[in-house]
Amino acid sequence: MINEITLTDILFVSTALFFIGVYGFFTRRNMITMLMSIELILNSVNINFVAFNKYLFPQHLDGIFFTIFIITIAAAEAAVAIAIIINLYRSHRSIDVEDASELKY
Amino acid sequence: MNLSLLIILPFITAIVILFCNGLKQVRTVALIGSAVQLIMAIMLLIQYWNERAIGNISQMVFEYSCVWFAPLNINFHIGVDGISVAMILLTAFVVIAGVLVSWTMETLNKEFFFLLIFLSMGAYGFFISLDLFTLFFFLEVAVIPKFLLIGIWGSGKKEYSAMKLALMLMGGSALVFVGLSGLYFNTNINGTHSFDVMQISKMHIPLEAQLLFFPFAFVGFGIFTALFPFHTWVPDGHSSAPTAASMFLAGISMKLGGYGCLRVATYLMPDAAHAYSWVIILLATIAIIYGAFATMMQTDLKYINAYSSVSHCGFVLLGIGMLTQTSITGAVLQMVSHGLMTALFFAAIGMIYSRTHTRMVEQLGGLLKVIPFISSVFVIAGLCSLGLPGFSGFVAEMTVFMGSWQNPDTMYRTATILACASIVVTAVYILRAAGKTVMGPITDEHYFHLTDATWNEKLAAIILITGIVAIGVAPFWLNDLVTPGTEQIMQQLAQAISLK
Amino acid sequence: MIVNDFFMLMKQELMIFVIIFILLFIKIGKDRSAENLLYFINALLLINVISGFILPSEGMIFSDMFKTNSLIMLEKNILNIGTLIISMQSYSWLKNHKHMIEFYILLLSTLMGMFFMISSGNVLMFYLGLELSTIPLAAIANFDLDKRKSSEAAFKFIISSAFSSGLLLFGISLIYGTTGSLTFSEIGQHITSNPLQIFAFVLLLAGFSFKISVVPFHLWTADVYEGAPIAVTSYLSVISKGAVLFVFVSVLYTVFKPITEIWYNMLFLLSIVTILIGNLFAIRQENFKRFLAFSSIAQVGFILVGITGSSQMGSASVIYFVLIYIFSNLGAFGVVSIVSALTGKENISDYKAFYKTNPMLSWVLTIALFSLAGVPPTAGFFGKFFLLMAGAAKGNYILITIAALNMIISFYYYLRVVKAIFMDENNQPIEKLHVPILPKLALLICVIGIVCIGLMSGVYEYIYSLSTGF
Amino acid sequence: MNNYSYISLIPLLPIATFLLLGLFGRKYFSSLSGIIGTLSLSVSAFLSILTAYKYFFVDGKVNGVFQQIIPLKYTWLQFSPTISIDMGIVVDPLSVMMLVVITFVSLMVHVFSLGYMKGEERFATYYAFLSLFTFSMLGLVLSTNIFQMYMFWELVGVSSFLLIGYYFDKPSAVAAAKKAFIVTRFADLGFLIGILILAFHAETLDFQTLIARLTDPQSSQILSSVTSSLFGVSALTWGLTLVFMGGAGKSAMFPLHIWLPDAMEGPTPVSALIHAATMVVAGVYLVARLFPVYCFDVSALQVVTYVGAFSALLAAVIACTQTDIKRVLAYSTMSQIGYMMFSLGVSKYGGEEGLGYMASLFHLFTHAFFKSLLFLGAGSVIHMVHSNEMKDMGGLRKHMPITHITFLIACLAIAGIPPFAGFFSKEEILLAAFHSNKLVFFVALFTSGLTAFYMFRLYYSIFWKKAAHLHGEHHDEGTFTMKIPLVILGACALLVGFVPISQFITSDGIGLETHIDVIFSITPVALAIAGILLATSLYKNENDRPIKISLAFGKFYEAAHKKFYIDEVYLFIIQKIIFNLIGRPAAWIDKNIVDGLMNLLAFITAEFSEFFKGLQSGKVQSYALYFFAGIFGLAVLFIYLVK
Amino acid sequence: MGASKIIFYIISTFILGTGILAVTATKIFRAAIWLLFSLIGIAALYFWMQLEFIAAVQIIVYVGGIVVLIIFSIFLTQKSGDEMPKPLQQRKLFSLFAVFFAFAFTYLLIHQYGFYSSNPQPFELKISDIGMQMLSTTEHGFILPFEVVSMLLLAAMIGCIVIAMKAKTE
Repeated sequence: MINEITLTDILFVSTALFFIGVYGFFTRRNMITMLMSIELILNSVNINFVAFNKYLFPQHLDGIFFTIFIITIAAAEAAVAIAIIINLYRSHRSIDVEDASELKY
Repeated sequence: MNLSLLIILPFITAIVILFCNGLKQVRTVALIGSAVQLIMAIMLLIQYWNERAIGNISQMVFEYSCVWFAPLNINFHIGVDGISVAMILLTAFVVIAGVLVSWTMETLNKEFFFLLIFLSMGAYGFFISLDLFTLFFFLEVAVIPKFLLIGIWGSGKKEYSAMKLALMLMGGSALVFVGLSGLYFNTNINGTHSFDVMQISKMHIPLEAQLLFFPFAFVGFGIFTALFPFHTWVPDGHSSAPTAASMFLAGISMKLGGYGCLRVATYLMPDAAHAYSWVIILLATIAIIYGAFATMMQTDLKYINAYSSVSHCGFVLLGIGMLTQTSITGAVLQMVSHGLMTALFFAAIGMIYSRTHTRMVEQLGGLLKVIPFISSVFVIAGLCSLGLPGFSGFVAEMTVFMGSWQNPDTMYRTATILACASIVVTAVYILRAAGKTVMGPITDEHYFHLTDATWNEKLAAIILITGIVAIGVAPFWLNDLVTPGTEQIMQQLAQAISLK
Repeated sequence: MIVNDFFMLMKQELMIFVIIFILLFIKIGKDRSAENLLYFINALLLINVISGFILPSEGMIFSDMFKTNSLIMLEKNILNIGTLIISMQSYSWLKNHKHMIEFYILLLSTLMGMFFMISSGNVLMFYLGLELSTIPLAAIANFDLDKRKSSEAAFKFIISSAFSSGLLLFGISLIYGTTGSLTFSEIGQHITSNPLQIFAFVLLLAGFSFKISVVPFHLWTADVYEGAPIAVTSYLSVISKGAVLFVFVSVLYTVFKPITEIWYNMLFLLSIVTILIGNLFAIRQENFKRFLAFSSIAQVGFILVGITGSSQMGSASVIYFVLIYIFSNLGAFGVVSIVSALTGKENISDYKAFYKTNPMLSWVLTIALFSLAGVPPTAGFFGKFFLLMAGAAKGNYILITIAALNMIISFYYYLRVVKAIFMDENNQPIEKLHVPILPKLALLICVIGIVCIGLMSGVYEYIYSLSTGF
Repeated sequence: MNNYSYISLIPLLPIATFLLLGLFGRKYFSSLSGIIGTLSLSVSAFLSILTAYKYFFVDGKVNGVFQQIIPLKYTWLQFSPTISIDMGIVVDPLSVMMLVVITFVSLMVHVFSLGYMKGEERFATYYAFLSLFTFSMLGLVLSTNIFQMYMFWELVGVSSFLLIGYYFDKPSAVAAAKKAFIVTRFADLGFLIGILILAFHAETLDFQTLIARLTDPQSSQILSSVTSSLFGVSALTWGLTLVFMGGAGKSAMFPLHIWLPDAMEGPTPVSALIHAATMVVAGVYLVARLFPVYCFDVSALQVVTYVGAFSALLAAVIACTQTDIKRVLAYSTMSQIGYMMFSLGVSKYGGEEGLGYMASLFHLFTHAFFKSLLFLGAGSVIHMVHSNEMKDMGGLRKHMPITHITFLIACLAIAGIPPFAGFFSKEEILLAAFHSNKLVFFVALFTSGLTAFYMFRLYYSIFWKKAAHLHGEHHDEGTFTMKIPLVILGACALLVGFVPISQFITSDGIGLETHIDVIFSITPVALAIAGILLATSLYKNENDRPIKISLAFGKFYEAAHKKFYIDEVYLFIIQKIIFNLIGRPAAWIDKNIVDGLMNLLAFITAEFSEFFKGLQSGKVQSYALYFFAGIFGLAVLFIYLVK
Repeated sequence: MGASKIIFYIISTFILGTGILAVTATKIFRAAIWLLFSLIGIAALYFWMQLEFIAAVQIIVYVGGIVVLIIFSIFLTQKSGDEMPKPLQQRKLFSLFAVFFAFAFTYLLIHQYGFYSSNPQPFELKISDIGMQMLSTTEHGFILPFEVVSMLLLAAMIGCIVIAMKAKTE
């Protein structure tokens, strides 16, 4: 039954999600929402890995494991990013990314 | 003779200078070091003669080669022929004179002498290199000290000049690099490439490669020797530099370029030399004429000499571009001659400047009356510059003319005539400068209290004049020294023709 | 798998691991004087460096997750040396820092990440190594805790690298999808010039390029370099860049060998753009760290030229250059960090007439800058020469010419600093600085490295003999 | 052949003196230096006369022909296997005569200067320069090689520069010295190119070989030099004309004569040496040296003729209007050298036809004596009056009797009154001209009349005209050393006309029988006497006739007085054309265009840098956008566009 | 059209829809909630693919960890109901364009590639396998990555603490 849905269809979803995340990353001015966009991106990659593993290379669990590690790292990354954002908020009193542009040119 | 001594000795001198204290120690060490250099250079000449006298007919003598970077087949390969010996002698003369005129250098003297000696090391290394890598290495070694010498101890818009000089010379060496790498990858010795001048000269670089890389190498080196229109570093650089640096710059550094044009571009890429000869001639002639006329309009003594260097170095390029043996010999003679002469000229200007605190022609006058020695040196340098017989300039220029005329093509003839015509213009500006500066009424009453040259200045001038006169009165020794080298180059060029 | 193997092959990683744990215990224990602690830590790092050189071994463990050989060990040693130098140079800054031990823990964990990355025979390990070398680094970029710039830099760093690693992962997933493997060796067998794989490669390339600051993936570099503490900046600019470069070369030369044609052209383009943009921006910088950031971008452009050579000479030259680059850049950063820690001045204009008050520091800085500019007899000359020669071996002289001519621009801005130091007038030059022993030692090492590495051809030949070639 | 190598001592002594005095004179023997210089030169002079005796009377002739002997020659600079500069000494009638003239006149000048230059601060330097000049001139005449000659030619130029500019604190002296040097240098440019052309075709620089090759109609060298041509003129003609240009420069031929009058700024004895007897005749010597080749090429020789004749006339006209006594003498020199030139020009090679050649050198010989005498006399006068202007003089005959008498002798000699020296030589010249070129002959005749006129104008203005009004302290005629040379030279001016030059110096080395053709002589002598009478009537006593006459000539007089505005033309060419149209633009181009291009490059780089700075906006999202664009740009480029 | 397919479409629509809302919502709190939904949708997709373990991990780590963290940080930094600053119009349009183009390009490539399952081997995921492989050192064993990740987590934790500890000093 699952064969009715081809891998390309799932990849459509993941790719779309990926670019939605990218779009969010480009347009969101709030740092935290940028972080959220990153999560979307990472999730789309996860879908890719899982789908590839399941549909194409079922012999090993490489894709699955990759997904697991990505999830872990996403957590770590988010944690550090949020710590930094909070720290930034203390000094800037703003988490608008446009305000964090003191360093330029 | 172990040629690496020529690199090691200046190096040791430079290091010792760093550990000296106070002007007295520093300059003593520098003087001893440069005197040893001079002695070595003269010994080299004598031993070279001996070597030839006992029948050593190999192209290079005192060769020494050891592997430096094996993976790229880079060797530390050194050796000399007559041309290199002549250039080494020139360097030694200018170095000791440069040290002597800087005798009372006050600010940062340790650094100053260190850089001077370091620069001389670069020049020696360049002239003895038979491997393109070491050649390039030493070529660049000689750039940075100039930047610092001009920028720190210079005068006028020194920073601008120093920067301009360093950038243009670096541009030159960048082009040289491209040329060298092109040469390298077009050589093939048992499947590997080679930087070795002697090896490359024995093989035939493909014509297309020559045509492609010759301009790079030639223009690159040409920038060092004030090839039009890349000469603009010369006036600014020379005029801003402190005396000794000007002497080095014009006396030695510009010769690196001429030597490179000859040894690398022309010698290793003879076909291309034939093909591009007309371009070289064209640019050289423009440089000669245009440099001379531009000189005529200058009012600053150093600018006068700097522009005249453009014109005079044009003779070097003209000689190379004419591709006859006599003209190439003339080019080498001109390099040596111009090196000594311009160093002397700058030394004299420096001495005048240090006393009168001006270099503007119209502010000076009648110096012959108050500082006769310096003024005489100035006049002698000027006379040498305008090619007076008895001085080296005459010998060199005439050899170039004579050689150039051997090239019967109409354009080459025209170029030769134009080049000859520049000697009149040279006379005009030299006499104008000399006439106003050392002759005429004294323009400033301060000048009455000027003191004439001190012993070190006198010694410096005498050393240089000795060199100039030794060539001017008895050019045959230098000619005989250089000719075998130029014969080799001619053979290479002749082969190129015959292969066509 | 034999336990012995484990200790032998992973000794460098284990060493760092041990040091991290020693530090953790110290942290938990009672307070000690910062200075003694710093001496102690630097001693540990010295041991780390030395231990890296003894008993080199070769092999793979954890199937293909971890491989090592003399070359990789050498690369790690190079990074170890760089880390030690940075640590010594940061003495003045760390001495007064509350979180000195944490700093070291994070720093060393990133180093470990790099080691894993270099040793990785597998995309997963590579990715994890990359992240391990990035995330803690973002944290320590914020270690100037009360400086806004520091936070901003850290934020820019983490958010950009998250974005870049997102794209990188997407690329990896596509590679996984098209080749069915995470192992480099297997991937290499399945790579063709299929459009999707090229796209995946581009994504991967972008990931690498981001880390080594190739234009147009470089934009974070300058801002982060400027804002982060100097120790972190220098670490970013030499160690992290060097590590990624090592991997980059080996990945390109082995895994993506089948599509050499394509990446050659890409690198050709990128290197030109990188050199140009790096140079153009470096010209106009006032802040020293920012200046060095752009100069390092330009340097990467030159490295890319070397990489395009795709030969044994290419890889050897890149490693050799990184080694030289570490000494040169750390020489410059060392002086900047001393000045910054003691006076807080970071602008190039502050260095006017620096020579009058601090001749030794000036010379070190000058020599380092000359080496960066590629002036003989400093090692930088040899490094650049070999890089460009490696690039020229392919016969693409347009690239070489552009690169060579760009050296003039780079010359200009290095000389601009030298000019400020030696030639410019200044009413209030930086006062005479008293440099503590450790930074002094670090600078000495740098100078010795700069002077000797080039002239002693043995170094290059050794690296060349280890390089695997193409 | 006898050993002549001692001749090398003749030039070497002066150069040794130069080095000695130049390096140490000022410090160690300032007052002695005159003696040293004079002594060393007297040795040279003695040797020269000895040589002349030996050569002409003992062993010069072989089979009735004077041989060219080359006692010394060594290669100085080997340009190529065939072409080299050799340093050597040539002994032939021409060079031996020149040796005698130069050393003798130089000696006289040395002696004269002992008094004249006494008390000068740079006394030693003066003698050093004199020695240098003598050396150069001797080297020039002894040259075996055309390039050797060129070298000494240049040295002569520079030593003349130094001597003219001896009063270097006088701007006019400096300017004159510069002018002399530059003009002659310009001429030397022609010489040089001429040498290059000749050397290229003849494949040698050696006079002997060169002449041999270029006069042999069968040789390949002559073939190449005649066949290759530029603008329809053969290479040989070009070469010879250009070489003549060099000679014309040194010998102050029109239009390269402008330096000579100005050169009178130098000390007067110097003028006697350089501008009367030696340097200015170098051009004549040069043409004489290459005479066989010139004979081979008629067109070049014609140039010599007409330039010479025109210069002779022009200078004579100008001389009539000048008021500076030295300038009058200078123009007179120019005029006389014009004589020598056209005399060479009208000559042919060998035999009776070669009369002009002989006459020219004869005139050179006699002229050296009376012209240096005139200059020394003028020097003596100037020494007394401290002025060069005629208006400051007059009535001096009583105050300086010796000067007066010797000056008169010289004037008579130059005017061509028998039996004074000038008569004989001028006679031969006119004869030669008469036989070959009537136009030139009439010009010469007229000029000879003019010569007599202006010389006596000079004579009367100095010694008669009005009563002397001398102010200043010393009124004597000068020291003993100043008088001696006057007397000796006066005697010479009287006697040297009887020297049978025609026996010794001819174009082919075979003696020539000459005799005075009385009928022919009447016309020129009459003309000369007419000139003298006219001068007497105008200038012996003060009157207003000269002014009236000059007004009658109107514009022409004005023009002649202003030297026909030739100086102004030159000035225009140099200032307006060379400086303003070439020099200034060259400097401007260099500063603004060539240098500007380099600066523009830097500027563009900086502008680009500014332009791109927006890239680094500080906004992390735009960074990401660039990142993103980079990836897709690369991907699209390499997937679709490349390949 | 099978039920599975319909379910897939529903899940997909849900994921993408909530994803779009998460990146466009004007209120930050709502955005976080939409993100939460989207992540849950992804978990549902894993369920649909019969990868329950991954779905569980997804829910535990993402929903239970990261989103909560994000929401905490939102509380820390601003009031929940605040309107967020509007994105710059120009950038929005440009990003939209860029992203759309990139998406089209990427998907075109993927579509052209085809991805055919060459080896229709049934795929089953046993949790024990995951556990075994995670700690295995042999081929396809992931003990080393596991250790590395633990190191990373440790470092990240220390980093967070240091940066966050600053609050005390203020």
